[in-house]
Amino acid sequence: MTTETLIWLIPLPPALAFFLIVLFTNKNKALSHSVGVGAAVLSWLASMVVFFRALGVEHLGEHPFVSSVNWLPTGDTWFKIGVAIDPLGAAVLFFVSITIFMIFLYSVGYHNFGQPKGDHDRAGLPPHGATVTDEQGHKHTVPSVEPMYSRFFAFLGLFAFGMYTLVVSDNLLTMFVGWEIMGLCSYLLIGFWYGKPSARAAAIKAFMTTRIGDVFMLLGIAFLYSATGTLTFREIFTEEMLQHLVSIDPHFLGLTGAGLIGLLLFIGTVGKSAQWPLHVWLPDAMEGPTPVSAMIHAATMVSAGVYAVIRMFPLLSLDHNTMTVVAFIGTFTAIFAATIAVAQNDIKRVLAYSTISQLGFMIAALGIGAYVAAAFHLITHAFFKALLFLGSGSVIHGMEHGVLHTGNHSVDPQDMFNMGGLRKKMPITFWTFLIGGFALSGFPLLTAGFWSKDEILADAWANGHLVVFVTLALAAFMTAFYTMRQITLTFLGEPRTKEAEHAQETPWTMTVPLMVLSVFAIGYGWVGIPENFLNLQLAPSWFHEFVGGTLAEHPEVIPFNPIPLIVSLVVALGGLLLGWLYYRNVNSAKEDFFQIPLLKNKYYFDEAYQVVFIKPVIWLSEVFTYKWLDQGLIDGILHFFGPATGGIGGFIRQYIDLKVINEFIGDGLAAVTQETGRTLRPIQTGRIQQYMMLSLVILAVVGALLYFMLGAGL
Amino acid sequence: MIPLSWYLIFAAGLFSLGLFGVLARRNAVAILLGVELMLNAVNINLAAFWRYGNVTDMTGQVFAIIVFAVAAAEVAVGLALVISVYRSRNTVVADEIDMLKW
Amino acid sequence: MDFLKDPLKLAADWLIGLMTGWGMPEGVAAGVAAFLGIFVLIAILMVIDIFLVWLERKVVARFQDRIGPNRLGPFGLIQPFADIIKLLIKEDITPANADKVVYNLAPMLSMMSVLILWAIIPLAPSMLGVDLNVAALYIIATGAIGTLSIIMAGWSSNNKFALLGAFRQVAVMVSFEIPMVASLLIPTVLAGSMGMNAIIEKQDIWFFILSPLGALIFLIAAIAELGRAPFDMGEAESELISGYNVEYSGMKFGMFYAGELLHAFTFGGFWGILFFGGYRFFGLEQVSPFLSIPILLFKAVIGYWIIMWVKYTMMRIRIDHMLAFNWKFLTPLSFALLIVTALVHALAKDAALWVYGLSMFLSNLVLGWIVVEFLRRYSRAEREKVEGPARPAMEAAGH
Amino acid sequence: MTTAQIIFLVVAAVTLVSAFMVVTTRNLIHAALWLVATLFGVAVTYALLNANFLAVVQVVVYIGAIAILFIFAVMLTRKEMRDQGPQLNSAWWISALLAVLTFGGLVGMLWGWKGMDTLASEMPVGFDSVSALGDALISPNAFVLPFEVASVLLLAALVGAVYVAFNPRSGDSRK
Amino acid sequence: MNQWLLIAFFFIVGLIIPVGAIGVAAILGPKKPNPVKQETYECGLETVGDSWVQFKAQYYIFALVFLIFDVETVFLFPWAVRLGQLGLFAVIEGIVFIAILIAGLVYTWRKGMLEWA
Repeated sequence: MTTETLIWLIPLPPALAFFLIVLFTNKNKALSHSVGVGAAVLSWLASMVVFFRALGVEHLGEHPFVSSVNWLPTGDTWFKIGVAIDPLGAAVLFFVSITIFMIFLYSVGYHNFGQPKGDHDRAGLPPHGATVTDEQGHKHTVPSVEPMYSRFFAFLGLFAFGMYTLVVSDNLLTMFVGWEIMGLCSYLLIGFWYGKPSARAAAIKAFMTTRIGDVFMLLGIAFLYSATGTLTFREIFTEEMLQHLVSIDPHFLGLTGAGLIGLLLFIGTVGKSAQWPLHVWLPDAMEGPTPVSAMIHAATMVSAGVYAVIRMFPLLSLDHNTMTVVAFIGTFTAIFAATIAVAQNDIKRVLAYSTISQLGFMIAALGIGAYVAAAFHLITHAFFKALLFLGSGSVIHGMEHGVLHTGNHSVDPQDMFNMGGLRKKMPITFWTFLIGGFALSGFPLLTAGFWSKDEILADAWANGHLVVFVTLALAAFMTAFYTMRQITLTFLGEPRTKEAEHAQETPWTMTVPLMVLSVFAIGYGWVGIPENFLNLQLAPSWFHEFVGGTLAEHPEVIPFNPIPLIVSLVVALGGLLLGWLYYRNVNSAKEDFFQIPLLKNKYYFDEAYQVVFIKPVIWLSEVFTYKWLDQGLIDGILHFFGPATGGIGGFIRQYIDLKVINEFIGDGLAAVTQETGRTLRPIQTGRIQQYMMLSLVILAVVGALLYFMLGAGL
Repeated sequence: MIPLSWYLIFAAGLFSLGLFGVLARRNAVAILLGVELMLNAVNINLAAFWRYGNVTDMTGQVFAIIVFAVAAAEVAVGLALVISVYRSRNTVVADEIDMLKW
Repeated sequence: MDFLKDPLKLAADWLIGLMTGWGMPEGVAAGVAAFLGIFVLIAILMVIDIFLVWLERKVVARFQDRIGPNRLGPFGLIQPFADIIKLLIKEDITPANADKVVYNLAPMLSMMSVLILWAIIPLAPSMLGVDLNVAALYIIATGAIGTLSIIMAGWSSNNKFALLGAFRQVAVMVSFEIPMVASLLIPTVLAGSMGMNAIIEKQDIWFFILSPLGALIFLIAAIAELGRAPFDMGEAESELISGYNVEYSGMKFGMFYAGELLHAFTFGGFWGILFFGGYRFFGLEQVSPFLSIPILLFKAVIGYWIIMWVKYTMMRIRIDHMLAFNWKFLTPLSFALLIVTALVHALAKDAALWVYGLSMFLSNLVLGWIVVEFLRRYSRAEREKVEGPARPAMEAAGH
Repeated sequence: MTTAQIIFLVVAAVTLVSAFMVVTTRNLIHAALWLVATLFGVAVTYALLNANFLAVVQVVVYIGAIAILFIFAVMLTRKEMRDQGPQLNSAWWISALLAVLTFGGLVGMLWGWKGMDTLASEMPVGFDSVSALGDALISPNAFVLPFEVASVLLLAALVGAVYVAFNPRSGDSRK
Repeated sequence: MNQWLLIAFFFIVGLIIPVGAIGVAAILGPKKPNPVKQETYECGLETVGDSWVQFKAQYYIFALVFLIFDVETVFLFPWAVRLGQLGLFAVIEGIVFIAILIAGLVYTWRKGMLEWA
């Protein structure tokens, strides 16, 4: 089996799983989840094989694994689509396959496979537990299995298929196809528990905001295609094609052709990776089940956005304005999201905002040209963010045990202030969550987070982007602070509520993925250690060599500089220390200083958007088009015509039909004919001689007439 | 010699007398008499036109003979009708034979 | 211009020469000469008419085995003249409220209709009144005028019997006119022309030989046309007191009587002309008119003799039988005969003369035989209807 | 004025007078007889026109048959022999006017006609009008069809007249 | 023209003779009219009923049939005259002509119109 065919086959198993589950096995839960997990395993194995083969190839960048096929006849040429694995693709493929496999495994446990059916669980609502009588006749409620269990795995399969196509595709179009499938799956999975109105609203919100971004991306793709005539990366990133793109002047904000295309594609990513203007959907997306949040809203989908920008980096880097825009949006989102994360109480919302800020970091890195750093941070972030989310999932799962145990459903299992002291109840979750947290906040030397964030800060410093450096450092400090806040509130200290006391550790299917991911959260960092770190030549910076190869000209290694290192150390450790110190004795939301309403309500962006966009649109559709245009104008016209025609018809009937035709012509004519008949009747006297006389008279008259009319020609 | 006009005028005179007879007489049989006069006038015309035209072309005379036949048929049927009306209505006066009055 | 050959022409020229001498223009002179010629002819006729009266009464007497008028003059020759003088001086009575004009006009018309007949009779090859090419129809025309005079007489004399008699007579005359016309058609067919002269010239073989049946039909029809003998419905003394001329007396009656006699004589002459070759007698007529006239008169007298013979031997036939005889027997027969003669004539006219003559004669013979056969069967049926089937029974009885 | 013209004028005058009498006499039999006189006048006109056959046929058919038929018809249709009441109907003066108008119209039209004063051409010598007429009537390419149709016409007239006048259903035919 | 002139003379002479005779008789004969003499003669009896007695329909029938056959014969004369020259076809025409009219006669015969009584 050549690598190319193998690459073609990677996305296939999840798609097959989706169809199998939907069409055949959705009745049997065990069969469905085994099909799903099996598909994930297959894709994972294929990816690993491809990955290690890619590692084995020298200078993969010059001659990546490529296979393309004629798909659409466009006149005399064919539009070609295909698959390609270059160093960047291989790296991303590696982390995507692992995370997808872990999430499939995790979902089995999360949806309480093997638990009894819920007493009054309805499809579309989260399971409310089932009352079970054990051998001693005690009645106690146990978490019930998810009613729509196989449906969840089907959607996951579809989502995996979307992600894989995006990663392996060698052109923008199939990438966009994968992009759209993931958008659909995010809608389906966020709105998984469609019974809850908030879930439904969140799904629609997610779908609409990403949709806005996708439109601009499509514009970009169209413009690119019209300009170059092809969408395959290899053909676009040739030297003369790029020059050609730069030479085009779209007369738009002084951007060059390449710049405009890059900007349009970047706006797509802003939507997808929830950057600043279009970030509102990600926190609401937490409505979905935790594996969804983990997979979609931490590891794969949002990183897909960044992957797209990295892929298009050679195009973006041509235009300075676009780079500045990207950098600005990245840095601003980082600091902005970090400030909000500090004020959140829901354990998943904190992580959501931290994801947004970390993505901001990557986009900022790309903005300042740190291509390899961004890629490296993308991969490491995927690992530890997935770990954190799954950890929070198991914490919530434990808390649900407590809620079911106490039966008091008013306690929100996700609110951190209801937890506390869970390290004793859930040790594995506690340790893995701790590793994740330290990776996120960039605990020096040990965690992967440190290396990737340090890379970015080093690049920022090296290339003189001081403003970016300072804001990113501040953002890093706040990240460390709210991470520590989260850890202390949930795990350290004493349990603040009875439910917290009864929380139990989650089953193995949930804790094993946590452990695997924590290994990567630490191990993967060492891959990227720069050669000249402290000029100790600790490691040959494989990552830099490997991923850098994708670009045409290899990015040069930045010289070692102690200042960014020191700053990152200070920031990381300071944030952690302060967080722990402050939140040790904070036991309720009111005592928390940082519960500033502004931050708590996410700078009122949702309300702003509601007012600025949604209300006018609703108003536009509801009031304007419906009320005025549709009902007022069109119906008005019809209503006008209806009675008008009725009126006209009535008029015609009344005056023309009745009066004229019936009376005047109908009866009138009849009367006239009768009258003439009566007057003419006496002529028929029966006397034959009178007839003769009459005919003679007429003959004479006509004769005379003819004679005179025809002239005396006779 | 006699010009053609004399014959035609003579025939016209006979014709109008016949016409007067037809229109004015009360007795149905008398009406038929009038008709006979008119037919004779026509015959005179035919003979005159034969004589004053190409004599070898006998069409005029043939027409005259046919008119004889027609006149004979007409009188036969006419008088038969009058007789049958007389026998059923006991009147021959034209004005009283107005059964076809409306 | 030998006198024997053409005396008439001679006389005429002489007369015209005389008159032109008197200053009369040529045309008028010719006119007057012709008029005088006609007057002389008619005068001779009247004389013959008077003689006929005598002849009639003599012959009738002989038939009835008596002598007839012999007192006045030798063999009673003066008797007719005495009658005429009697008629002249007799008062003629006009019946009350009779229609004067029509009453007086009737006798004149009846006499005239007979006299004008002689216009077309060819006395000699060159001597004849008028060589009219529609002579045959002329005969019928004069017949029509005769009929009209009878009606006028009947209607104007304001007498029931006169009227009835007249209309019966007219009905009979009218009915028998059809067979006569048909029989007249036969010589026309044979001769190929209606003119009397032409018919006589064509009679190399007497038409009587070619179509004896036609001659017979003509004779019967003529007798009926005259209203004599078996068909004399008009003046049937016993029933209708001599029919239409009942109210007439004096010379008007004389006119009727003389007219009738002359009419009979004329038709005898026509019979001779049409079927017996007229003035032809094996070429004698070419000699001189003086010979052809006696031949013609002789044939006329023979014809008249036969008519008289029939009159005084046959009894009168009832009117419905008479009419039935005509319409149901004579008319169909005459038309059948006409068709047969036409066919045979058309077929055989180019053949040799004797073949032509023989075929015509035979066709007539055959038709006659068929008719007789048809009559015999019809009469037997009638007798059986009356007497019942007696006769065969008698034969059966071996008698 | 040649003799022919004089004769014509006399004959025309006689015919017109008798025609007038036909139309105006009260006694129908007289009218019939006057008709005979008119017909005789017309016959003479034919003679003047050298139409021998027509003249004789006129006498034979009209005087011989139609006049008699008229007289019989008159006899048949009169309860009493005498006529009563005026012979002309009330509107006789209109018909008189119309007749005069027609006569005036006809003459007027004739007056305008250019062929008015053609003179009679000399009769061709040896021309037998009867045989020519025979040819015209009989020979296939001339008027043979009217000849046959005339017989049908006469048949129709005969059957019609007999049926109408003496059909047992319409009154007693023997009356 | 002169043919008809002679015939006219015949007519004139034909009229003169009877007129002359009747005129002479009228002149010579006595004229003593008296009512008795002028009564219509009914074998000496008084006249009974009106003289114009109602008429029998038969007369009209015979006149009618006579008229039709008279006109037929008029048609037949030209046929008879030209029969010799035109040959068989003319004969057949004539025969058809006569046959049609004989049909008329047969019709009247079957209808029983020819009986006198």
